[in-house]
Amino acid sequence: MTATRRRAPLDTVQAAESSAEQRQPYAELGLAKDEYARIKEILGRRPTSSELAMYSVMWSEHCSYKSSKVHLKQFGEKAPDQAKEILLVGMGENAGVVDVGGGLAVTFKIESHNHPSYVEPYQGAATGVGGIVRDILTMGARPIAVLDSLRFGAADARDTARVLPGVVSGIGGYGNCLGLPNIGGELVFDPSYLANPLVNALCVGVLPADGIKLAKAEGPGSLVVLFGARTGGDGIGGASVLASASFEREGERRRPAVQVGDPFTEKVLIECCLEIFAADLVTGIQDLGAAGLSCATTELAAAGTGGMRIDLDLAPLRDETLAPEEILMSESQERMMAVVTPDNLEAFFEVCAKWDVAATVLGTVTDGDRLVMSWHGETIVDVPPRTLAHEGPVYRRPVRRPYDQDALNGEHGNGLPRPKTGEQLRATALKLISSPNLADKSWVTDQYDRYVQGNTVLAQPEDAGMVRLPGPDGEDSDVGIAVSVDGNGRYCRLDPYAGAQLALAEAYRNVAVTGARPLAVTNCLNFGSPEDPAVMWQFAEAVRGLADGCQQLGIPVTGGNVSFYNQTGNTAILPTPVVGVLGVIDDVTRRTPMALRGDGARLYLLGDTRDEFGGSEWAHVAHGFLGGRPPAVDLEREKLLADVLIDASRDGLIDAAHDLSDGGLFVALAEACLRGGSGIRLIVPDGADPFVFLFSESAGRAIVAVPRTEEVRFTDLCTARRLPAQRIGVLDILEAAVEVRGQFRLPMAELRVAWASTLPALFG
Amino acid sequence: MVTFPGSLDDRDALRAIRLAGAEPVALWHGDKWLSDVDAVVLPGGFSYGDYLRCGAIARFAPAMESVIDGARNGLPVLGICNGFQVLCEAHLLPGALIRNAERRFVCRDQRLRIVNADTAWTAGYQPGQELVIPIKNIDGGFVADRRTLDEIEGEGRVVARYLGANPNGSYRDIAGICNQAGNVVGLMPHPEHAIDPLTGPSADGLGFFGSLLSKLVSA
Amino acid sequence: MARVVVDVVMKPEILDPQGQAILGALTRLGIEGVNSVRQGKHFELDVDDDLDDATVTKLADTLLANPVIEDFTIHR
Amino acid sequence: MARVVVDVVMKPEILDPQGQAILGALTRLGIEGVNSVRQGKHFELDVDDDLDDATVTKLADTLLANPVIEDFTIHR
Ligand SMILES: Nc1ncnc2c1ncn2[C@@H]1O[C@H](COP(=O)(O)OP(=O)(O)O)[C@@H](O)[C@H]1O
Ligand SMILES: [Mg+2]
Repeated sequence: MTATRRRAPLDTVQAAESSAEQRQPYAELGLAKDEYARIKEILGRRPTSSELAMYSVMWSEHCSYKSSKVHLKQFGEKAPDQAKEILLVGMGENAGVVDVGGGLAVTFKIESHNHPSYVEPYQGAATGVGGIVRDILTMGARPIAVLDSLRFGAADARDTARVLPGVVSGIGGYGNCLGLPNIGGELVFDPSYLANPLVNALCVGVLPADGIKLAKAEGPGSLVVLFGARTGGDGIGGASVLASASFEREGERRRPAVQVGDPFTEKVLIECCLEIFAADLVTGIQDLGAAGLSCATTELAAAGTGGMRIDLDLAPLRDETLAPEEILMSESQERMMAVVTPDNLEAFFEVCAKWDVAATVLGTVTDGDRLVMSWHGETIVDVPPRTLAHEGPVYRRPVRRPYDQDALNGEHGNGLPRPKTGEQLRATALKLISSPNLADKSWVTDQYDRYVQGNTVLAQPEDAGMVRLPGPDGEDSDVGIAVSVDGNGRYCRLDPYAGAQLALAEAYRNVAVTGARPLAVTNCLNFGSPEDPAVMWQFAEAVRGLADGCQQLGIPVTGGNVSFYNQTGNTAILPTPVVGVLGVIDDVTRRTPMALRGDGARLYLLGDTRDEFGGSEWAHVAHGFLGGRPPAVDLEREKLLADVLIDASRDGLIDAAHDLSDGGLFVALAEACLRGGSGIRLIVPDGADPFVFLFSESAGRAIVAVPRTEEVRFTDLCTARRLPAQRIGVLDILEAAVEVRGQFRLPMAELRVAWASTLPALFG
Repeated sequence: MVTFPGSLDDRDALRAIRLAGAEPVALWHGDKWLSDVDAVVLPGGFSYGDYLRCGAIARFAPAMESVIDGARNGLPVLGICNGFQVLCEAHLLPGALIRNAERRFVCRDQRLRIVNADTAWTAGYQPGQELVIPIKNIDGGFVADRRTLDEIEGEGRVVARYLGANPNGSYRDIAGICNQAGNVVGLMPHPEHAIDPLTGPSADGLGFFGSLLSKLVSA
Repeated sequence: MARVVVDVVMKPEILDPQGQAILGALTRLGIEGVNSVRQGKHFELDVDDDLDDATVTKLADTLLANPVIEDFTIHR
Repeated sequence: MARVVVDVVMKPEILDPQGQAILGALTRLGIEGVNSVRQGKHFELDVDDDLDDATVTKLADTLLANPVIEDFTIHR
């Protein structure tokens, strides 16, 4: 930005050759000394300031994955065999593409916009949605749903009152205006996120299996077209400063211009692109996200023929004073770059005109392997694009188990006072159900349109969101997809390997509970500074856990995103891998909702309940305690549970199902009862400790409501599959209360007030 | 069914019209049309982003000239959400729609009561009938000066009212109104999202599209 | 080139949720001495010098403001 | 009682989608001679005469404008 004030003379390749020794601000741009040296070596001269700008953003942590690459490899290496069958496009593209049969494919991906959302909550979150939607669009898909995974500081902290409402209205403001149903997400409060809120947005798109578009510039002579919004000073240095260096250190010093989103422009851009795809008018396409034009041109060229010529001065500007370096770094939103053969150009421009979308030919694909850019006739960039896009620096950062890890795992907290009497259990139940992490989230979710597009079968607060897919003819089909995102920072702090698998298991379970078969995974890895060996250990363990888990569950990782430097001073956030699982259901009318309704239906608890409170919501709420070990992971059991849930839903053996997670059985029950309006009479099984029975967070469990008429068939199914199934109660419409036989009774009305009042009281 | 840039619920409205048994015709904001359509739906969404005022810009679309002419000559016109806003901006309906009292977007399953069951779009309902239909808007507060409000109510031009908590601060709980002739109806809630229990809270919304059909057929 | 400013405010009889909200926030912040707040829109137009007032008024009256609920003032 | 007016506009380097949309509409409406439009907020406050400028500024800076992306001017 400074350059707009003190306008430096144009730095050309020619000048660079003649002034080898000129000092350059590589450090300010976040480049290390040896990285700068390597750039010189690659170019055989010092970079021009434009080239330096490009290398600095493309080699930033955010775009190059230099600290995470060596770990992320595992997702490919450990990919299960199923990957080959279902993945049309794997990791490495803008988003992975999954074959869902019937000539249809689905693409989905999650991405973070954490730091920008802290600086300017509304715009930060809004442009986060805009960015991931363009990633999905770029694959050739129509975006059909979004989910948002949010983490903030303590619910009653002052800054949370600034950040949360802004983030939520930003996500709603942008997503609603695009006409994308929001079908799920997460809302978590923990002090560790106070100055580092996590805003992860997931988008799902659908496309014809043979209509996949890729980000590559092939065929010399083809034209490179920039279309959509004009380029302004938005988020200059955003990628390099906001995302590649600790926000505190850099951000205060030179806070980059905030990016402002224009959802209307994006909406017409989407319709425009889909029309262009349908008419098959592009050979390659790339969205402009982090690192804007630098990223789009180098990635397109690197993935294609290799050569490209760009007249940068042709780029339409919003701010005429921008220097080429700034144009290359600008993160102005709602822009796309397409590669179009000359004979398609006219048709391409016609579609753009119909949608009032500005389009400009910036250059051409060339032979050879150099990306050359000129500014009013003078050459300012001449680089091998692969060195920016693919051959960035790779670090194997030191990892070290945190010093306090053993101590942390040692304090199992078995000594924490537990509720004993019915009265105490009742108080605990109310305290949990009204705690910010477990309370009713509709203050947030009512700000999101979940109906638009008319295909939403399930949405918040269901375990997973489900949307119906269009048939080949464009009419409504019976096929649907289900998606869930989950993470648990506390579990991961106690054991990042197990924690990542627990997040995976929960998302997987949430999808299966609806009757959909889990197929594929996306993930967003939110961690502290990779330069801290303890954080890097958490990262390495989490990735290993996730990769192993996906292999065992047979669902490949299709893509994702890494967000480092989520820390204040030396204190990192809880390690927070957020996992998104996508599943498919052949007949959406067979979906299983969570609401307990059917009077007289039998309530069954599936899975095993152990005394597991490490990292639990109870320890957090009742004692502000974090220690011990997270619940045990048993992925074989998760598979078995999923199979039973899916078959039972297909065969119509169950009316409702809800997975057990934070807060355990009682919270799951309360949610399902409040959703359906039916009360329940609950029996604590003989020999079971009521407290453990009600509040333990053992994984691999779900509750299901079985109609009287199907009870035998259902129990036979569970016995045959060797899945523990325990009858724990009967639905009772007239009861209008959750009654735990012999312990306590909670009228629905009282429960609802406790559950629904928390967020409105906090945020108005 | 007219699509503006930024229209969102247009496909959904087409689906509803089809389900009700009519033949949907997609119209483009840029075209005046002479083709003989029997009725027009202005869908929900954020036409032109609605940054200025909802519907303020869409109102000037060429297609609107045809809608305005048609409406004056008795063509049944239903404006849903953003469509309602456009109809007010075009002065086919009185009053205006402003930012919700809570100043937040609200998406909810809303209870409604049909007040006027004589319009082209509500004839299929009983007066006083209760419906559950999704509402989703950020500028859904219906306002007008007292004189206008009294007039609308006096002439029985309130088509539907909110029941229970008023979701957006609309004066006198007004959810929908019509013009004097009853052929132009503006509605804040989204009947096109209550046409099938699979994807909506109910099928209560079908009546809006069905009403018209029976009227047209009998006519 | 001339700068024209158009300010648009809600008619007094229409209550203004945004203004109300700000007033509420003020009280919560303990800021005294503000008795009413109304929020309107502020437009800054760069126009050719020869653009006549009639056109500007038409523009304000038909596009920038909705006369049904809003009043506007033009500063040129 | 005194009337204080606060006008809030986007910082010049920041995108103003509202203004863009209006400009687009003008072109479609065939209104010539308007070269740029920026849309901001306009606040009218009725305050006690003894309310000091510092308070008004604080109020504008914290409540009425978002200093990260907006500038404001106070007319008293
Ligand atoms: N945690 C992860 N797991 C799997 N793939 C990842 C992960 N993080 C990034 N990737 C993949 O690396 C590629 C580049 O990531 P990203 O920069 O987020 O894509 P984009 O540039 O389109 O935003 C993408 O294909 C993304 O899916
Ligand atoms: Mg991308």
